[in-house]
Amino acid sequence: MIHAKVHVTLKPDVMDPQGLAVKNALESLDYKTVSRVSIGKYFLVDFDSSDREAVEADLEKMCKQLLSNPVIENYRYQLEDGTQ
Amino acid sequence: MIHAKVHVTLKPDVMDPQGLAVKNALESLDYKTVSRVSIGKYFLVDFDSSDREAVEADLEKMCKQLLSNPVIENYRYQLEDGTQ
Amino acid sequence: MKLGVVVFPGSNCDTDCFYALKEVMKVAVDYLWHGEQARDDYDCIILPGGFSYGDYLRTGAIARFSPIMRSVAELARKGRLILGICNGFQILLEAGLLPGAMVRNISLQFICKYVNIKVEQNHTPFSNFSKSVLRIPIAHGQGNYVIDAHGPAELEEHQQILFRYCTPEGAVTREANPNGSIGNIAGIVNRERNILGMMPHPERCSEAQLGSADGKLIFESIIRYLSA
Amino acid sequence: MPERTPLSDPAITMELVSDHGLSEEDYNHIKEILGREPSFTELGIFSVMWSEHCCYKSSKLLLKTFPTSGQRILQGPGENAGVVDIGDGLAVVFKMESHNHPSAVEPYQGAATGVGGILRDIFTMGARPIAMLNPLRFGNPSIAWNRYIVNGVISGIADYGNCVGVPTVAGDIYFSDSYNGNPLVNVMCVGLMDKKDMTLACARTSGSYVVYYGNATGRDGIHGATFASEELSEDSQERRSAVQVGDPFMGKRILEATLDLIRARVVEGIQDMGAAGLTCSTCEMAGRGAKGIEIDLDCVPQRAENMSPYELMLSESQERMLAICPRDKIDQVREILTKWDLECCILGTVTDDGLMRVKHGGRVVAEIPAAKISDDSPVCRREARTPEYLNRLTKFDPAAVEPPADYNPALLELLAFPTIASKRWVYEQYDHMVQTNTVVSPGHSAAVLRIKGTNKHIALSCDGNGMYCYLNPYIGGMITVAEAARNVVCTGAEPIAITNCLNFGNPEKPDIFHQFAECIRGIGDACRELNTPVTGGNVSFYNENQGEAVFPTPVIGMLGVIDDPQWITPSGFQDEGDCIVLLGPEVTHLGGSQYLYQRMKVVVGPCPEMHLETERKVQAVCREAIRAGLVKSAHDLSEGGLAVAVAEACLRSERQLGAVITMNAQLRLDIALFGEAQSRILMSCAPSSLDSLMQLAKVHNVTARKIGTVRGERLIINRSVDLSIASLQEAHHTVP
Ligand SMILES: Nc1ncnc2c1ncn2[C@@H]1O[C@H](COP(=O)(O)OP(=O)(O)O)[C@@H](O)[C@H]1O
Ligand SMILES: [Mg+2]
Repeated sequence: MIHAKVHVTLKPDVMDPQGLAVKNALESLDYKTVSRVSIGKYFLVDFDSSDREAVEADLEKMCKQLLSNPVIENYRYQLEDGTQ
Repeated sequence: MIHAKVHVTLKPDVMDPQGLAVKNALESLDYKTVSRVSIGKYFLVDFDSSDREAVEADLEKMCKQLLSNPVIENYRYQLEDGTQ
Repeated sequence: MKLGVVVFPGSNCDTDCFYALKEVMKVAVDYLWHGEQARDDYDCIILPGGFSYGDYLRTGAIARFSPIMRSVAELARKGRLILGICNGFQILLEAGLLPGAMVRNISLQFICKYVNIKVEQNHTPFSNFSKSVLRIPIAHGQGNYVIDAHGPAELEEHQQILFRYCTPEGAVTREANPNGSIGNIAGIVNRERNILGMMPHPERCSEAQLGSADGKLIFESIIRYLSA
Repeated sequence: MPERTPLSDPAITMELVSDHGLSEEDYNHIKEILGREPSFTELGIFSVMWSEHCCYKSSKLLLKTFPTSGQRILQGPGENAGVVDIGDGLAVVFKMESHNHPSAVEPYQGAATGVGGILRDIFTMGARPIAMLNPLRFGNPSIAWNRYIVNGVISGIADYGNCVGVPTVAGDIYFSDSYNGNPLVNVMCVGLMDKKDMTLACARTSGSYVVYYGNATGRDGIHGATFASEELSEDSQERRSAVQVGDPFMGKRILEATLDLIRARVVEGIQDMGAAGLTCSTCEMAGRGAKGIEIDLDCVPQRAENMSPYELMLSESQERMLAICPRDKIDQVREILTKWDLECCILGTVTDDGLMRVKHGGRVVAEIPAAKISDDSPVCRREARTPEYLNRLTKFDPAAVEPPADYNPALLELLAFPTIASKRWVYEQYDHMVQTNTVVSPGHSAAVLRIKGTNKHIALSCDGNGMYCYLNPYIGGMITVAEAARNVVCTGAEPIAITNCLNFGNPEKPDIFHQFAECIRGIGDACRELNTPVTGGNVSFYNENQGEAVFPTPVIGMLGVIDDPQWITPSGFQDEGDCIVLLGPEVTHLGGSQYLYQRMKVVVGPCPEMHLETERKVQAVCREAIRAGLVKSAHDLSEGGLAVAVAEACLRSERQLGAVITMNAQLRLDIALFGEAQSRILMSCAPSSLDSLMQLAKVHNVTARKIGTVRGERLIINRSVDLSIASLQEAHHTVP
């Protein structure tokens, strides 16, 4: 079993209405020091495999293909061996 | 400037239709070894402050209040000093 | 002339498009199941609105892998017409058949209402009519069109912007922009002008009883083009 | 909470029994039915099936008093939804449900799963859902928590309904401190079907398969029905098992798959797993067909590990269906389900022995005579007592309130009052156009939908003023029906049937039960007089927060039919120079009005009166006038009285026409403008039609007065109100 953690975030110059809204909401709740909020996605993907290399190759592909939209998003991931 | 990274994930017993849909999509794209996908949120929050303790207290509060829905979600966060 | 309306799991304007084409426009139309390939004899394929795969993950992100999308790309390459409405537009973007992407409406809310759109080009198969402002409904949560920094200029240069949100008089203003879309963009075509993606719903305003019949102009234009 | 392994079922003690909401008497009854002690799983089954939410123990005797039959009624209360014949071989299926407590705890998911649930009730009958309505009651919007609930509920409804592609075409929203902490989230769904497709939730043939499809079963929502049957308290949050999450994409697929199954005639009965999940669906289907059902829980798709039989039977995971399928049709069933990416799980079979037998791990964990669970469910005769507050409140003389010094700001403030202000900010978040049938959109008296392929249209409205019911539950109950019917009549329709959702406090309190009993009497009387039978509904008790009950709030969903599209009538003024006519009796006081509530911040005064015969006649005049082509617009008078109705008729005119109104000087102007007397309709007509309209009213012995003219760009009333339409507009579109 291999666990992967994938972070998908918006590219810096893409409009992030959700992040903006959360920042405004925090401001109106009186959190004065918050200067920026951006919101991304966080995937936990479990693989039934112990072949780290194969998993990594798959992961790279699925990030490009499905988990992120390369037009507006970046991704990064970490792998962890699990036993669970 | 302090950067915070917040991860918000669904509690274990709560259904995750999004994760399920992505898992099914990956399966039909022939990623055979994927056994589970769950999807959470990932917030990057910048604070204009150098008072780590105050920031942490704020962050704890805003996670409960706004960034997560304590009825169905868990959260965790890390702080990093930044200069940017 | 033969038209096809694709049905993805979660499509919900498929029957509306079908009805508008069959009962209002009186043309031959078939449903095309997402899991199959479309035969080669379709002149126009419509990707309808709705929530394919629940719009889970990102709008259109999962549907674009449906087997039928291979035929759609193939037919597009052969110059057949492809019309993506709302979720159909989002699928075309995810599939890379049109440039750019969609993010959430600036209000973060789903918006269903009548808007006005300005017709920027008349020389496409979809917009060959003289009316310059259409009254037409939108119904989406993610119609906020984004594209990379030089995208807008390129779209302009190749005259790819077909519809922009505007006032009833045709002024393209910030107030007339319902969702934050860059340049008030409501619909774009590819450079070859045979693929149109648009957020507003022409099938919802093809009969006066529904509040406007302006959507019919778009379908008539398509039919005229195909019968030429 | 139960143990998680079947091997360690807790011993059954009286404490455990009472934790399950069952009395000693109930328990003895269970032993009698079984002829032995129940197992833990059986105790769980009885506890949900005999909860107030599922067995209506406090309400069923009174609900029997409703008129439920009529020429058009194909199915009255008792099935998943009511069915009404609208001619042309078509039937309308409709029903209303509450999701109050789940929405109080988690507003977004609570409301979303409410929508999912009512949709399933409709399509399991064989009908395609074509419209949704949502009556909502929220606490005071100036409190942040209430606003959080408002936003969560509205986006929950929007996200689910929009995704499945069923238009949300109407609703109503009231704000009041009475709903602080316990919002009312009622959802109504309307479906359309070929009469031949009507499918009942019934197991008829022994040997048929019991088929499960949809989402897997998890530990969510266990004891949801019980939860709905007690007051909310501080630890409600903790007591709940995992909150249910709506999955509209699955909802949409099981909708399409179910309709495909029904049209292919490959199932003999279907029921969704709503409250009390697998338990309710199995024993009700067996019970209705006088059959038994045997299922093996090992075949249930499971999302969580090591679920006990108790948990599997009681889970309320969403988007799950149970179908009864003849053996020779199973391959077709599987094929249809596969098309929609659904797994076909055979849980067991229908049997002849009348028993619901549940197996798990090779053991029988429950064996109960199925019909007995429903037929022998407890009945409570609750005590009713006239609440003391009634004397206090109705003694108040609203005439003692000073008239406003300046009517312009008074009217603007009233138009901006959250309950009265335009709900455009809400219904624009709902897709109200999908399916391209919506001919009259939200924002008018009632929604109107076309029925494709016919000339027919249906009109839909939901109404329920809890404040009136609080002041006088009997009259309030009548008004609720009367107003819903009036709204539908104003669009040109004939009201034909209702569904309802009755939201009340704790029925064990005699005050509350009085409110309940009186409301029911009022609703029943009004339905008889207006000839709109009750086809079904829902009762939601225990709507209390910190011991305070919400206003008694029955909500009526009204269905009307329009046979000729020419009758469809807008609520806004149409043409300059048209005459404005007020139909119906004179207003006599300000009691129960939103105007008083806004000014005094308390609910006071006598309730508006209701004379059903007058109501019926007024509606008859309106209907006949419309059919005779005399009416250009019609709008019922309700909250805010005449002044608000006239302002709305101006705002709803496409060209924002103004009006000049002259009120008779004999009556105090504030009472005339803001009083909420019932049975009144504001109409406009061409000057050439005025005489005929007056004549028609006279024939029916209904008061009608010309009160003004459609004119200009301002609303002018006597010398007291003079406002631009733009200023009305701005006030009316205030978002709380
Ligand atoms: N929650 C809601 N969802 C959809 N439409 C709503 C909602 N609340 C109000 N509306 C619409 O706003 C309009 C005005 O509502 P209401 O004041 O209750 O009307 P009326 O007094 O004529 O019954 C109606 O068309 C109603 O359907
Ligand atoms: Mg009303």
